[in-house]
Amino acid sequence: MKKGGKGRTPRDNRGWRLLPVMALLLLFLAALARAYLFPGASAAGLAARVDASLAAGGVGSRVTAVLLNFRAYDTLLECFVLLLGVMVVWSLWRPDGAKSREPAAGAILASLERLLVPLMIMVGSYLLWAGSDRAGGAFQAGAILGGAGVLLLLDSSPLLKVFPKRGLVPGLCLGPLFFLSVGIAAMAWGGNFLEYRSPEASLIIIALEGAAAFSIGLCLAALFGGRPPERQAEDGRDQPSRNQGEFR
Amino acid sequence: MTVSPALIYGLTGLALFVIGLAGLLLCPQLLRKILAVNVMASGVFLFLVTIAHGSGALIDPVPQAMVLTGIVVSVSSTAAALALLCRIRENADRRDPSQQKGGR
Amino acid sequence: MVWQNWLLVAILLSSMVPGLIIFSLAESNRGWRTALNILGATVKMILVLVMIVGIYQGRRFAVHLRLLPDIELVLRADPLSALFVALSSLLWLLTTIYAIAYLEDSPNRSHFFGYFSLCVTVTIGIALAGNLLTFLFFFEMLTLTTYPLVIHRGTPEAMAAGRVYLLYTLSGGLLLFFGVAWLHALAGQIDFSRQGVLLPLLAEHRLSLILIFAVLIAGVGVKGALVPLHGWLPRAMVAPAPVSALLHAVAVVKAGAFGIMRIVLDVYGLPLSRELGLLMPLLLLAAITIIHGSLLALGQDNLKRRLAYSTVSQVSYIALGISIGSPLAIMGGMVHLVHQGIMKITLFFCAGNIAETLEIHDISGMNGVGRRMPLTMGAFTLAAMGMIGLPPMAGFVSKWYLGLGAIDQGMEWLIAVLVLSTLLNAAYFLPIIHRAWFKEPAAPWPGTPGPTGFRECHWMLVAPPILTALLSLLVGLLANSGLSPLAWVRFIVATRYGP
Amino acid sequence: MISPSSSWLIWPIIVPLLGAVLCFLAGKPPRRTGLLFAVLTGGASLVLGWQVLARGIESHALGAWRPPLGISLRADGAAALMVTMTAVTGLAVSIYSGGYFQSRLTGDDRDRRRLAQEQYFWPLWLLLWGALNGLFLSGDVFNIYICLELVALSSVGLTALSGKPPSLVAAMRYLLVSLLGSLSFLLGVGFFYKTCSTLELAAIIGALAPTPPMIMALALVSAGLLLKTALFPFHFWLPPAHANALSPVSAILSGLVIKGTWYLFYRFWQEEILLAAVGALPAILGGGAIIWGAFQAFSQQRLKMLVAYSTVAQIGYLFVAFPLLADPAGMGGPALFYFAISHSFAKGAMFLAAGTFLLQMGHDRIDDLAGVRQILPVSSFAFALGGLSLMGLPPSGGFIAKYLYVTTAITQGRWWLALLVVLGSGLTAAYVFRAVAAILSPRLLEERPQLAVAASMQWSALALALMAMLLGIVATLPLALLGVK
Repeated sequence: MKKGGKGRTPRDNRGWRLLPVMALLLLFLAALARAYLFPGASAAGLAARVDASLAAGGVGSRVTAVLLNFRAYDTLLECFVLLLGVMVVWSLWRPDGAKSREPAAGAILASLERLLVPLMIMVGSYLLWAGSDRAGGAFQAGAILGGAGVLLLLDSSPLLKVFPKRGLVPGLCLGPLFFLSVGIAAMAWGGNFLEYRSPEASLIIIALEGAAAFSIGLCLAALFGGRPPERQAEDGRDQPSRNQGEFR
Repeated sequence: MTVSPALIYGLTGLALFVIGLAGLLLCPQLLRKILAVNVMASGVFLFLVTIAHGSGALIDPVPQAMVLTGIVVSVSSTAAALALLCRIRENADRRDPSQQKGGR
Repeated sequence: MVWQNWLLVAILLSSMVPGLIIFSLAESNRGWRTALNILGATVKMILVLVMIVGIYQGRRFAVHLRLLPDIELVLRADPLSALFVALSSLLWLLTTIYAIAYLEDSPNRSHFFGYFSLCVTVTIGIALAGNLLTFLFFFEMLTLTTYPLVIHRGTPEAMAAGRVYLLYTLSGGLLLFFGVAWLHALAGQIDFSRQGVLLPLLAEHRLSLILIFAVLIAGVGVKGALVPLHGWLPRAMVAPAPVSALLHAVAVVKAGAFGIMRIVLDVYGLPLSRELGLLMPLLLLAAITIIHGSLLALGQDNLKRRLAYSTVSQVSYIALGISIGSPLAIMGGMVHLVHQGIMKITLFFCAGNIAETLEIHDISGMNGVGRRMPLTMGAFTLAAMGMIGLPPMAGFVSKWYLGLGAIDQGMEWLIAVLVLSTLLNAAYFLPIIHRAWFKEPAAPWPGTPGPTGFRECHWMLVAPPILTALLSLLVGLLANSGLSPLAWVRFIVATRYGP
Repeated sequence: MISPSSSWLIWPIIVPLLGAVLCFLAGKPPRRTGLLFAVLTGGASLVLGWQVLARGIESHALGAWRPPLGISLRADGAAALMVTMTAVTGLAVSIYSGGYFQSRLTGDDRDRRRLAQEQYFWPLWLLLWGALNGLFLSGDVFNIYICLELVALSSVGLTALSGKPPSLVAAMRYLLVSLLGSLSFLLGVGFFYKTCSTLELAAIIGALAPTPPMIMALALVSAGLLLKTALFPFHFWLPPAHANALSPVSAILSGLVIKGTWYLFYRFWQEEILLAAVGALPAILGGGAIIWGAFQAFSQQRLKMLVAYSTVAQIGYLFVAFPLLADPAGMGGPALFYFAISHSFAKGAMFLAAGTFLLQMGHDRIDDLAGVRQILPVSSFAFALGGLSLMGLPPSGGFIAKYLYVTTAITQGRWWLALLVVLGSGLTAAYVFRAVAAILSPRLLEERPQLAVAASMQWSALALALMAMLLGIVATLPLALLGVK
């Protein structure tokens, strides 16, 4: 497997060489299909068990119960994956590298933004609230909020200035930190990590969802933005400095 | 075995996985490779959703939760890949003009 | 008693700790380095004496360290190990004194003496190894600690010699490793103190046992410079004289010969070796090595290379004695471990002195050296006589017992080998002596002789060879007294095979 | 239910995660916070190792939901051993990094970028550490998938940190390969779930059977893991990624990250049914890796490339012994794990030392390193000792591992394996000595440059190398831990 993009062969005489690879891939697909269609292979799944434990889980929605109670540890790590994504993207940012993104053309986007962003925030909040007993939840809400953020970033909207720059990183960390502290608090109360049951469970889950949705939305927007906040502030006077204190 | 929607979805998922794999192996451009990985991921997610619907009347929430989690992972790593791609491009751009000057 | 077991560890530490401290000393810190070296060597001598007395009184020392459920490292002092330990410690002391003077003002001394001490530590470990794994453990470490010494000069030739040295010794190490592991898989851990463990395997694993023996002997034979495997030894001569002394007399070659002894006598045991028909091939190999080494030595003009080939030949006397297999011959072989060491180290000290003071490296340039450096050449002459085997020198005693043993076993043809070898020895040593004493020097010597006329070079360079030369005379003269190496070897053989 | 005072199982995972967030929150390069949390993580891991040794298997049902509904963490001897190994290597790397980033500050214009590198190094490294511990301790395949992604993404971030074009390209390859591996793993998990209705690792392994879905699931999972472990011929991405990264990162990637996926592979493949059927497959690939990696390593001109290719070869050893797991005397597992730990320490030490040379000399061309011993004696010694363990020479953990390999192979009559291992260590000796001969060369340097590196960089590498040596002498302790089943 060669990666890197250089040294490609002209398209027309690649065809013959592709053939064996294609044949192998088709064979692979056939094997996958055979495994999938193998009779009697389908088992019952965990639906029944989830239903049986739903009462203790604190929420009506089964997916939410799985995500934020039965397998909350997965979701905790999930939040870290997003945060990690932001770290990686930011660590790759070089102020001297990118031609700064030109603001996309004004009027239409601006009005769209005025129209959509409040709506998106509302829809996001609704999804968060709805998640406790039907489709919806932190991820969906976070995705919508993230979308709103992306819209704002698209034309460097003045609305962004409402959000304090110094608050960005703490905002990103809010979800994972809150999740961790809930887990540790549960241990402090004598339970296992992340152990919470009805009746407190529903309250905790809503709080968790709120924090997670907020951070997820922010993370998604930050992924799109692609640059750490410190650098944004310094963009105008991009002089290298010796002083370590000035760095931040 | 009757042809059910679940069957079609499942096979489609697997086919997407293989198509993505083909793209990853055969496309020389990095951006296409990244997209190919996303196609693969979609295939896996479709497959998982099919499993959730596959058995009995009850819809199994566990694979659904897995898909949600998987999507977020996929977003995160795609973002990282794109950021990397941008950096690699920048480097290539920075080198190219000087080469052209030298050549002419 | 606890102190007895700690004694062995203390013997190891007495050179290891100074070695490690020396590494951290600054290059210019000569006083501390010298003090540490001498202190370590002296302490080691004392501890070894205590140990020898203890062994003679019938005490047995052992330390065990369990590595894995069925593998342990064992240090154990039996009379045979005491022989090697005593030799190495004594010669280390002398070599250290010699090296301090020899390396004066040359770079990298901390490095040199550090590895030197580690090297001796490892050699003592080989001597004290109580089972095959422990032997392998230290045997491999010997390669690693001697390598920096071989490349000490850092010249392209030294680096090339280092590469050859590694190629040979590491390959040998791998062979030995493979043999040891194979034997372990077959028979479990092989302890030197329990004889005859392999006998029950004879019926079922005859072929395996023979193959393992071949692999093991080939493995140790590289360091022991058995003939097809000896190529590294002459090349390693680029190293400074103390290192050559160390390689030939104290550590490496000796470790190989010692390994052959351990494998034949303690791992397989004479009865099994004889039963499997392993002794005869080894005997032939040793005989060939003796003759071949001598022939090669004849052709060398470079003094150190001639001495190196002489080592190839002489060390095989040890293997010869073992593979003849009668108590008398074994005595001859074992005692030659000590005798050859004392004599050969003298020769290397002298060669070093001549090269250092007069910058003479070739025999053809040695005309009249005896007049300029009478003490050095005197010692050289004495040791060379011993090597040839003139009575009453040390070499004679070894050859005498080898001959007696051969007759004992009805192998009279070996006498012919011994005689031929003696003639060859004479043929390559006597011309050197003749040149040095009786020929006129071609040109005036560089540098003026010292004020007293006898001041050939630094006393620390002259004293060690004189001492060892006298020693090689004394151990021959007094071979029958109770304190000679021969007496100790008689003690070893008596404890093993009855009086 | 386990009371919090008694269960340390969760802490090796949470502590580094918490540390990562706090480091990310810190404005300026969080060296102190990073070091503090590294020490805390290491401490927690060592306590866990001690607990498992003293009390047997630890397990912890997260949220008190038991499998198959919930996820449970589980530390048996093998897992605890890996966590402990990660702690030792991780501590040494962390201490090294403290000195490394300090020493790289030169007071000129490049410092801004270097400070930025350190700013992201600490959170990424702590996240990676937490994810690795999570990987070792997790008892749930989907959770393992997330841990795998965390490990991969943070490794990629760390690889790209140096910002040089080759390392960016290497990071890109690494990321794509990792994603391919993860997706393959996830599809396999899907098949497992479809067949077994559970995500619990132990239950899945217990249910392995030769039916098409199970075979396909196992094949997908194994292929994903092999790809991520860079077993020959999937190794192409590894050398440039490991060699071009910042030096502490190289040590982390080579010493720890590949062990994570290897460990998972072991968990799936230790079953006897599987070994009997296709156990030779990993062994053959491993054999190829040993030979190919050694030849490639020998022909490298740069020290870090040499060490990186040596990793390719050493991964071969991690797989070549899989047939030995069927050993009736049960020495196959100890041999494998012993090799894994010694390699982690030795390779870590070698990369750390190589990084010190690189920083001090400004290059790592092997032939021009002659004489470096005079400036950096401790690092040179550490490199040589690490090489010793790699070659399997005494006294080192590598020697014990090699001895176990060969004796077990001969006992089972697998002669080719025994010979391959011996041959392989000969090849290893060839390339290690190529480097060691240059480093230990007595040639004098023309000019003695000012010492530019912190003492902690030298001594942490030596400490790690000495740990590899120590393994050769106190072998019983790790094996006792491994024996907890």
